[in-house]
Amino acid sequence: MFLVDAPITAKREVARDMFVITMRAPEIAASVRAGQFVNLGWSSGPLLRRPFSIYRVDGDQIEIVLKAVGEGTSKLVAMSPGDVLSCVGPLGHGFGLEAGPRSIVLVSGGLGVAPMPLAAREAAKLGMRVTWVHGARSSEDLCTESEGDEVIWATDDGSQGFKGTAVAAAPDADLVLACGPNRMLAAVAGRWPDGLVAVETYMGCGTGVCLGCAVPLKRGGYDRACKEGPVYRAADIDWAALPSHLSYAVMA
Amino acid sequence: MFLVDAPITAKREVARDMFVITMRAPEIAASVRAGQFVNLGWSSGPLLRRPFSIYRVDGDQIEIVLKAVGEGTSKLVAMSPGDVLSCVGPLGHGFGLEAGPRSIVLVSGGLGVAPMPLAAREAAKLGMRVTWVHGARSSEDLCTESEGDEVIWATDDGSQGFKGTAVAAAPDADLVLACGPNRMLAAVAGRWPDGLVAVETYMGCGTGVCLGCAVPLKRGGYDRACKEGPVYRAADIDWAALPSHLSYAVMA
Amino acid sequence: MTDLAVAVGGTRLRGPVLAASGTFGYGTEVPLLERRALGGMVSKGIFLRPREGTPPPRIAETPSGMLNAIGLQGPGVDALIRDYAPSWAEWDFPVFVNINGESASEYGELAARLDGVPGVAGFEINISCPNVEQGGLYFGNDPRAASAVTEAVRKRTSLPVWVKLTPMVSDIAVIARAVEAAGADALCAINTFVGMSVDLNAYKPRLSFRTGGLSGPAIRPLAVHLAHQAARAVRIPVIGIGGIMRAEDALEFLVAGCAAVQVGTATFANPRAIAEVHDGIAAFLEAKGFTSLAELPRYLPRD
Amino acid sequence: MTDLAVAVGGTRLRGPVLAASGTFGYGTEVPLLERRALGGMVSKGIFLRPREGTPPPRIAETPSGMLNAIGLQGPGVDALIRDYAPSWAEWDFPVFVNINGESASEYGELAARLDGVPGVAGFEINISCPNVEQGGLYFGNDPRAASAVTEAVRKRTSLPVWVKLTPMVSDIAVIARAVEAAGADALCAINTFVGMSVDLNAYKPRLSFRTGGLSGPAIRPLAVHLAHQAARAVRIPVIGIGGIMRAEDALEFLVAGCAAVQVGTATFANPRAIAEVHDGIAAFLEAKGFTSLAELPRYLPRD
Ligand SMILES: Cc1cc2nc3c(=O)[nH]c(=O)nc-3n(C[C@H](O)[C@H](O)[C@H](O)COP(=O)(O)OP(=O)(O)OC[C@H]3O[C@@H](n4cnc5c(N)ncnc54)[C@H](O)[C@@H]3O)c2cc1C
Ligand SMILES: Cc1cc2nc3c(=O)[nH]c(=O)nc-3n(C[C@H](O)[C@H](O)[C@H](O)COP(=O)(O)OP(=O)(O)OC[C@H]3O[C@@H](n4cnc5c(N)ncnc54)[C@H](O)[C@@H]3O)c2cc1C
Ligand SMILES: Cc1cc2nc3c(=O)[nH]c(=O)nc-3n(C[C@H](O)[C@H](O)[C@H](O)COP(=O)(O)O)c2cc1C
Ligand SMILES: Cc1cc2nc3c(=O)[nH]c(=O)nc-3n(C[C@H](O)[C@H](O)[C@H](O)COP(=O)(O)O)c2cc1C
Ligand code: FES
Ligand code: FES
Repeated sequence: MFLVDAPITAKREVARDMFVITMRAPEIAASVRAGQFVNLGWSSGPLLRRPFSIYRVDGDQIEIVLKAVGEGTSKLVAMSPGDVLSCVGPLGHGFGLEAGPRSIVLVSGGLGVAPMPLAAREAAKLGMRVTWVHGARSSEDLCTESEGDEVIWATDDGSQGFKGTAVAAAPDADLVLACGPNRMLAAVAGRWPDGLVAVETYMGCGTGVCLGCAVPLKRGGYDRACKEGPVYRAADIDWAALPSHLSYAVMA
Repeated sequence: MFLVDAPITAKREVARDMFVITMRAPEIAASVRAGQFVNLGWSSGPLLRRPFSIYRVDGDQIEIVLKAVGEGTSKLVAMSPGDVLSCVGPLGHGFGLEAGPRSIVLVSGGLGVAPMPLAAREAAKLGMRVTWVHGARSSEDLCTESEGDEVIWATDDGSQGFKGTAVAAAPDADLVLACGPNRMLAAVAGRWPDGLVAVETYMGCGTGVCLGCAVPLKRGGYDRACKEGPVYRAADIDWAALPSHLSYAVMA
Repeated sequence: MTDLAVAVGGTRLRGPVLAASGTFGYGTEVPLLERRALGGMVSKGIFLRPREGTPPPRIAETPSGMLNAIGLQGPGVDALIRDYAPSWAEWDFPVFVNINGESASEYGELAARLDGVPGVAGFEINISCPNVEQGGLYFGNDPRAASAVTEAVRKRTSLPVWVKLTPMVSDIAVIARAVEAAGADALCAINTFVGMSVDLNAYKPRLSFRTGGLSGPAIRPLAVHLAHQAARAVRIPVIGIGGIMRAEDALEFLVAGCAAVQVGTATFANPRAIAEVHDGIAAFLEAKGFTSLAELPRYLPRD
Repeated sequence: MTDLAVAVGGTRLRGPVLAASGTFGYGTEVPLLERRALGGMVSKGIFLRPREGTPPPRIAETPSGMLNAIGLQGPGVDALIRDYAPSWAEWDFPVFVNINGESASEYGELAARLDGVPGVAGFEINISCPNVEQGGLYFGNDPRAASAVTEAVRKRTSLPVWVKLTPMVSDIAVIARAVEAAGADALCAINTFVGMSVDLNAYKPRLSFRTGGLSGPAIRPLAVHLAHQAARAVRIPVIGIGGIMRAEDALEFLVAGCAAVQVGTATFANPRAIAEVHDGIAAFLEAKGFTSLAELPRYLPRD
């Protein structure tokens, strides 16, 4: 884990109100795995850092994708190249992809697009056939930066691609990864109990010491989204007990 | 009194670490009198506004002069043209100059320079002969933007003009105005009991409702720097009871 | 237009947002005030006799908050009746007088003097000021003393009597029930928390009174909890106070069971705070499809 | 080099900055830690038996602060002795165990089990956790209960016993004197304040436990005051806790009469916080011309 002062080098809008922020963080760029996240702070920012999945890596640069859903993200999307972010990461356990499966489906909703580009690349490197199914409310909300051998769009209003949810639009495969509103992930768990899902919780420390990011488990008890997670086997999570009102859900 | 969103239009350094910030505030520019102040706030600023004397007026623009002495002033001096300040003012009673006196001496130390340019102009308009005596630690700390018929510099180390305090360097006159460290103003009170001094206190509201800006009076009791003040007859203040550790004092 | 009117312990307020005592003076010199949005005001704490208050410094800023030790400086009740009440009588919103004393009988005496004075709509008994040597807080954290003061006032006036509680207690419900039983028409929760800030140059407290009362957003989560505890403990209305800067903050108190709110420190930072909170509450209710404040869902489990 | 060593209730610490319980886990997985700057640590609160803790959400942010309701999730004392104490025994700073129970005898039992375990330097009795149904806070605001717990622990161990006080009392001095009399070697002031934050979409508290403990800079002025009150009330050392982000904040507690400090929430925002506070204290003392922490002027009027 590293603590880096990461200067913002670029910012682009990839869908309505959805932005990608690029920053220079060499140590993190060199070591991150798909599904891991960084915890961001900045001067005059809120007291607690804000966790964001790493969206893409390019040389010594990392990217995150976000929307303004509250105080912190509003300030983040208002920042410009040159501004510096204090960046802790890479954090958590990612999807941990290994050779074996021949086909993989990435299912993402709204901001759940975040961990997928890295996952697509890792999967491709491991020789898997990659299908990415991405859903959003409507075409304007759809981030169309895509990776993989096949890409399927889904929109609630049918304004682009399949009319309906990404889960409904997705084919089966040897391995399924999913990220998005916790409510969507619960649906994923129903269809693919062995699917790997990246969940969202509130976080205090992001480093495993505060127990603030409790994820309720089917077998009882909780573990830590920032340490054992944020990626879990879909069937292992007690979805009824996991708050589903977090911002991915709010925005997706 | 007005509440204006005042865009910063210019910033210049007038002495070591001492900056003048210019902002557009038409209503305030049109109505301010020498010795009055504005109370400034800004998004992501501290909870309480920060009070600053109005340094100069030019058309629909007003100026303040300041140094970074703490959290708020550090953020202010870091701002740039285009940034917007929420500006309440003009506040307090100024020097209230009226025709009569033939000669006037303005005595300022360090940041106490702040209210003097306006005072010099008002006095000149009223036909007074204006002598401005301004003191600082050394020549680098001396703000040399000057007004008046005669200007006398004083530095503690003698690196420019008179070696010693502004009070020691000042001649007598029909009327004396002073602003600077409360300690310096106490000395003014000793030499010119009828002199008019602009004092500094902590402020809560800046508008007379909180009683936070108490100025201890010789006759007993307190009144409000933001309302009856910040200008007082030097001899009316109980100098022993007035905190002398505020930032003018810290910096002068 | 969404209906924001509320009845608080007998008094009908056109809106749920009041100006908090000590942050509004006597209401006579408040700048940039938008009257329409003001449900009512509570005047600066008054004693029978004039009080000088504490020496400066009286204020220190802290993270998201401020400490104050004004020491209830004021002109005394005669000057209040002479200089301020007459203008209150002209206004279209009720003015409550924040009354203070060093003994239960002094509180009663004050109420008697003010009862029936045109312009005085009712009383807010301050048994929670942390910045006076005698009285103040002492009455606030002892249920017997608190109800004695309340009774003393209740006996001497037919006007609405509100009691302002201190947060410096181990169980606010006990005090709340005590003053309800003693005849209070409403509770105001809460006054400031006692705090200290140290000057590292002088190696002593920043405030000359050593300690001061902490107000502002820093205390809001504590104030919401205490107002909620009080609301659960009594049947009379509770007015929530503490760190309200925006409409969302006021709505937290209202959802937590408060009938109305008071805004203080926020007005120092933003002279338009009260109007913005009032209008923001209306906008929130409208957006949620409610036609009146009464329809706002409350979270008030009785246990 | 400025000498920052302090002796706190028998234990010699190489520096006055400790890691606060619950914000440092068991010290085994703390990232980017600079050991040299750590005076010592207090482990996450433990019970005799394993505890699941409270359902999420467990955390909510507030102005300059955060609410937490973890509910003392933990593996129980056996796992602590098996999995963590061995590594503590290797470290060059003392580890205090934050002990919790639902009865005085449970606290005593815990102390007995841990007494003599290599790696356990002493105890911090937690009678101030706001996030458990039984015990916790209850012991903290009743002087009799507080001293009963302290005695129960004192009887079962010869190791240093610290008692962590709650701010939710009307007079902290009373509790402080009670636990001093019961044999505490030091006091830790303070634990979190009970607060509530309301979710305006769900019309209920943000935290599943309804309330949580408020920590962070928002509470610092309150914590400095309470630590100061405790320090004035007793002869044993007081460890100041609450909202320390920078060296200046720690120095406020030290000047106000504390022997040492604990840093908690700050480490979430800044993993280097403890080292920065430690080094900043040294730099401050140096700049003021002091050669050791002992020379720092204290403001501690005895009255
Ligand atoms: C492991 C992980 C990875 C994440 N990756 C991304 C990402 O790639 N892109 C993205 O846009 N968002 C991501 N999030 C969510 C993001 O952290 C929150 O949206 C952000 O913290 C909100 O901060 P805010 O100040 O804008 O919102 P706030 O003003 O704090 O609150 C607004 C809403 O945001 C949610 N929220 C607030 N704080 C958190 C928090 N710490 N964790 C989760 N939800 C919170 C709440 O639902 C709240 O109602 C991720 C969260 C986690 C835990
Ligand atoms: C009527 C009036 C006019 C003023 N005019 C000027 C001016 O023209 N130029 C200028 O540079 N300064 C002026 N000041 C002082 C200025 O307001 C303070 O320096 C400023 O508020 C400090 O804010 P800060 O956040 O930087 O300091 P903080 O971080 O808040 O504290 C740093 C130091 O500044 C002092 N201070 C803090 N807040 C205040 C306050 N509200 N009032 C007074 N002192 C305070 C304290 O001594 C403190 O130790 C004036 C003050 C008053 C009351
Ligand atoms: C400067 C100042 C003066 C105050 N004076 C009084 C007072 O005279 N009587 C009283 O009951 N409360 C007084 N209070 C407390 C406020 O009425 C209010 O209870 C407290 O500030 C919390 O609300 P806020 O956070 O919105 O300011 C005062 C508060 C401040 C900041
Ligand atoms: C997430 C979290 C968990 C905590 N757990 C404990 C605990 O187990 N035992 C305890 O005595 N205090 C606990 N505390 C309180 C802290 O030790 C400390 O007293 C409090 O947070 C104030 O200090 P701070 O503002 O520096 O965080 C916890 C605090 C936080 C934020
Ligand atoms: S966020 Fe602190 S343990 Fe996960
Ligand atoms: S600053 Fe509030 S009365 Fe002067």
